[in-house]
Amino acid sequence: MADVLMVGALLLTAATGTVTVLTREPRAQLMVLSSFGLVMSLAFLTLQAPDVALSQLAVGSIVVPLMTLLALRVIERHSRESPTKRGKP
Amino acid sequence: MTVRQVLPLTVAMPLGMAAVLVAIGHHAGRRMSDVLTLLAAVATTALGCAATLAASHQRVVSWLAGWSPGHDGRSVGLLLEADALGAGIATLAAALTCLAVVYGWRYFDEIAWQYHALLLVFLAGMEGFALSGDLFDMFVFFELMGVAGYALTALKIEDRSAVQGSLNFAVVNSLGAYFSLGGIALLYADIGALQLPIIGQELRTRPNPTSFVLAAFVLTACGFLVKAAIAPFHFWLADAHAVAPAPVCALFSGVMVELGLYGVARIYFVIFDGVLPGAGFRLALTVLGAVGAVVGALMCWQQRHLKRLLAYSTIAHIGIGALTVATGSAAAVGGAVLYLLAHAVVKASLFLMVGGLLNRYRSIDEIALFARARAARPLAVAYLCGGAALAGLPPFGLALGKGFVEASLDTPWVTLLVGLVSVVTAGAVLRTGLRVFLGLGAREPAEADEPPAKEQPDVQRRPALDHIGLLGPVAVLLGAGLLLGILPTWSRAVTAAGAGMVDGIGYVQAALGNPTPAPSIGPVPIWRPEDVIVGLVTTAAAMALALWGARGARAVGPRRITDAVAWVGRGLRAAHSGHLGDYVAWLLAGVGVLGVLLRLG
Amino acid sequence: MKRLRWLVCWFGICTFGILLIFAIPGLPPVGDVSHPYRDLAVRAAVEHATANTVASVNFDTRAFDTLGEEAIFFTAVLGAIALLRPARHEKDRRLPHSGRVLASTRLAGYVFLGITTVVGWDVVAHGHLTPGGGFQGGIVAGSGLHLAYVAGNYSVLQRIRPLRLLEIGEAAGVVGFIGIGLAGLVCAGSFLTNFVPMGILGGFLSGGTVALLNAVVGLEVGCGVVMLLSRFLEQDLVMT
Amino acid sequence: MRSMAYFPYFVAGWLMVMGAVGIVWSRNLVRAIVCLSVTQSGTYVLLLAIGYQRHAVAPILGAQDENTRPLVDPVVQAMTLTDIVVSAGVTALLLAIAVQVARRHRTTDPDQLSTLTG
Repeated sequence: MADVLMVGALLLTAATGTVTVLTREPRAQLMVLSSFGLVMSLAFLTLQAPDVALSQLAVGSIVVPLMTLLALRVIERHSRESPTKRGKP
Repeated sequence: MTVRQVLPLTVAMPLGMAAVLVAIGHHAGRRMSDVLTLLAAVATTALGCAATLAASHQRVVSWLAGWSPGHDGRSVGLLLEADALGAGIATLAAALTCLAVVYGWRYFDEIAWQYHALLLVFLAGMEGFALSGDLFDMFVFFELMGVAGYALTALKIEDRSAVQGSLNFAVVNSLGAYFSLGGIALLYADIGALQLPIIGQELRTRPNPTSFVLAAFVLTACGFLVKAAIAPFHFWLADAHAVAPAPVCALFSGVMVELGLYGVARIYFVIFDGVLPGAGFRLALTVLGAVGAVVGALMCWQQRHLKRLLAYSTIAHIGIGALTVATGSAAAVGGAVLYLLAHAVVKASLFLMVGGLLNRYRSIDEIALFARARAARPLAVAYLCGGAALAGLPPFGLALGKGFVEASLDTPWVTLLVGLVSVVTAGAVLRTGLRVFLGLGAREPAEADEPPAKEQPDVQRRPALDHIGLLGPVAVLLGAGLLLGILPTWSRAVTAAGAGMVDGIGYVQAALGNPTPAPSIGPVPIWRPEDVIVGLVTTAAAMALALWGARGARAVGPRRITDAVAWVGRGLRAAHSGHLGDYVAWLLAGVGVLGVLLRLG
Repeated sequence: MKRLRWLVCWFGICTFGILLIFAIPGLPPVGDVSHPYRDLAVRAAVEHATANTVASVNFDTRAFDTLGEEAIFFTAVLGAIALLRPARHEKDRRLPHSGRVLASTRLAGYVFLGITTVVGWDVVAHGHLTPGGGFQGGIVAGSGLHLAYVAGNYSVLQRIRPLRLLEIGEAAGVVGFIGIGLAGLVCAGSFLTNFVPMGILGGFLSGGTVALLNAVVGLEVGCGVVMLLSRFLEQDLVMT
Repeated sequence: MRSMAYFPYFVAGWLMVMGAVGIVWSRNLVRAIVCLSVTQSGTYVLLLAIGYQRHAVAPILGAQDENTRPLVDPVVQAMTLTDIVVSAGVTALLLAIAVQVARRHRTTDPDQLSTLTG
């Protein structure tokens, strides 16, 4: 039973990880990344690693996506601001 | 307190000072942060010297937190182990940091304490990596060195190329580090230990499927090979070295790259020597090293961005180092260490000089700087000396190391390759020296398709070129390069330290409490007449090449050959595209090539 | 150039795959019973009365690793803050912020703020006993502080978040770690030795320096996360 | 379940390779950074899979009964924790650099960043 759970969680991890890589739209990718973090912390629970699961939950599905979101907003604003200036100093 | 006990302080001291700087930096002011940083770096150097002295008699083993191994040879703790080479590199890192602090006395005025704290953390990372006797610890300090390095590279945020170069550096290095961690995990799964000596001990006593050992080595070495800029893992290096502030470049080229090769050699000799098919290792590192040497030399010649030029020359020289380490012969490795150490100090001094030019004239472009530094006589002498030292001019240490390597390998093609790399890279350096300092050759109109190389200066002021903060460190570094060739005690000690690296079993035994005295010194480097002649010839050739280049490099020889050479040059430049995707693709391919070569051997 | 990139990449993928496929059967199967380092680590944890064996590895037997790890986090925060400074030619203009938030949202935000802070520090305090520790607790407490942004507005956040103090706190975390290590060197002859009386396994005051190191790491990480997030948040709010 | 004994390793390898390929693929630096963290996730899975033991419990000792059931390997868990901290730090720093790239270049598409050719 425990093994089935573990294999299932790992399959889900592999799947969400792949989707994370394949998603092209940055915002959408962010959502997938967050759920990837969540799925992974579940997988870590099935691997009997509550310590790691807790940090993965905190880092992988909250702090890193949040930072990425904030960075993305700044980056989008700068990229949008003057598209004509592209390639010039 | 014994040396064994204070060894961890080489890491803890700079780190602690970095934290103190962050805490008080806002209030302490510029001068205070300079002084505190220098103090920490000097203290670390002193500790490093003590450790090197102790380690040249017997390896210093420091099991941390009181968990030394039990009678079964297993331990739950981790260790720092200093052999002469490890401690020596740690000392070199600290000493170069001292010089970098002196040189950069007025750097980054507005964020001085942050710059200094990053510098100290970078030092702590290098110390930890050089002295660590634990694989996972090596990964941690590799990353620490990396994180500080990325931040230092991008610190000139106004510079467009700095941020891009730093990003390439960071992504490629981190990816390599994660692959290394994968390899470490494979070894852990097999052995159930992380300490280098214990893994080395266990792996030798049990049968292992070759494919497993091979994958473990390829993955573990991957990150270190990236750091060492061995082709095709080398692409990031020129980008990062070209854009980082000059004192940081001196540290990168002077120690960090060498540490990468040191890491590869360390894990090979302690863990994989005798486990991995030796012929495969030799083949792989020889081929990759030779390719790196040739690519680096060709790219070096084509540059007009002075720092990029120096960076490619570093790639070429480290390639030579790699193919020497590949032989696994104690004498050759000793010679390579002497060669790389002498190269490190000379290259660091060249970076400092180029940084001075950039700050003074606001340009890093060979052609834009044409004849502008004519008045800076002492710097001109130092620059040309540095170039000649790269070419192998006796009595600089580089020539001695080179000659010793050639003597102990005695393979004609290696001699030829080493000569070629020296001539081309030194020729390029000398060419820029002739143009910038002497105004020799034609004031070449910049080709239409190539804009001049641009870079933001490191400081806002325009410091003079005869400033003691510039000339002092340069003189110290060049002097060290000279003394390595002149003082037999120095060259002998360096070669012996390098030769001790090969003794993996001794490393293992010392950690497990059966110390053996340092291996007896085999052949020692001496100036043979043929070395002197070869050195003079390569220097003359480099000078001739430089003059030819300074006059506009008019094509000589049959049309077909010059066209082919030009085509190769263009192709190589196109491959070094600055594109992150390309670099990562090459990294993946490099892992594959390494695996294939190891298999073929 | 793009074609070459894909060619190189495919070559890399294929060879990497082959490498792994041949190497993985050489590993012990997942779920195997032989874990020599585990046996040593658990014995060491029992010896030093640390109920959470992961904390024992992190803060006792392999504490030096953790020093490096904290240094990495410290450096990353330091580097990110240095890099996200406004460039010389950029002006620091603040976007006007609409300060109107629904009262219920604000209440919920404050309640959660309180809860996450308490939970975070509780996780730190019991790191040597239960899952969690300085790092996890620090992250929770630190990122929880940013609920104030949801609850009130940016100025509220600025008031409860004295950045200068946080900077000192973060540095104090690192200095504290090294200080405890030095104390071990002085008292017991080796850097980072666990020299404090161990207590009884499972008791709150057990594990010796493990709990202390947990606390300093929690301080460092908590302060670091707040500074990091606030720097990113500032980028978003400040026009340049 | 015997045939599943190597499955987690393959998941780890898959994630590592996919992340790297994703970086090659990226037309946006933020995406490349996210892909890098996927590669790193592969190392977490690898480490934890190595330390796993069937029918063993999480490595927390009870007050008395520490020897009744085996524990899974705490060492790999400690390593993974370190790895996660590294990941948080490196990602933060990379994002900061990417923000500056966007500021200086007005784009984060690697195909359009062209200050470092040759």
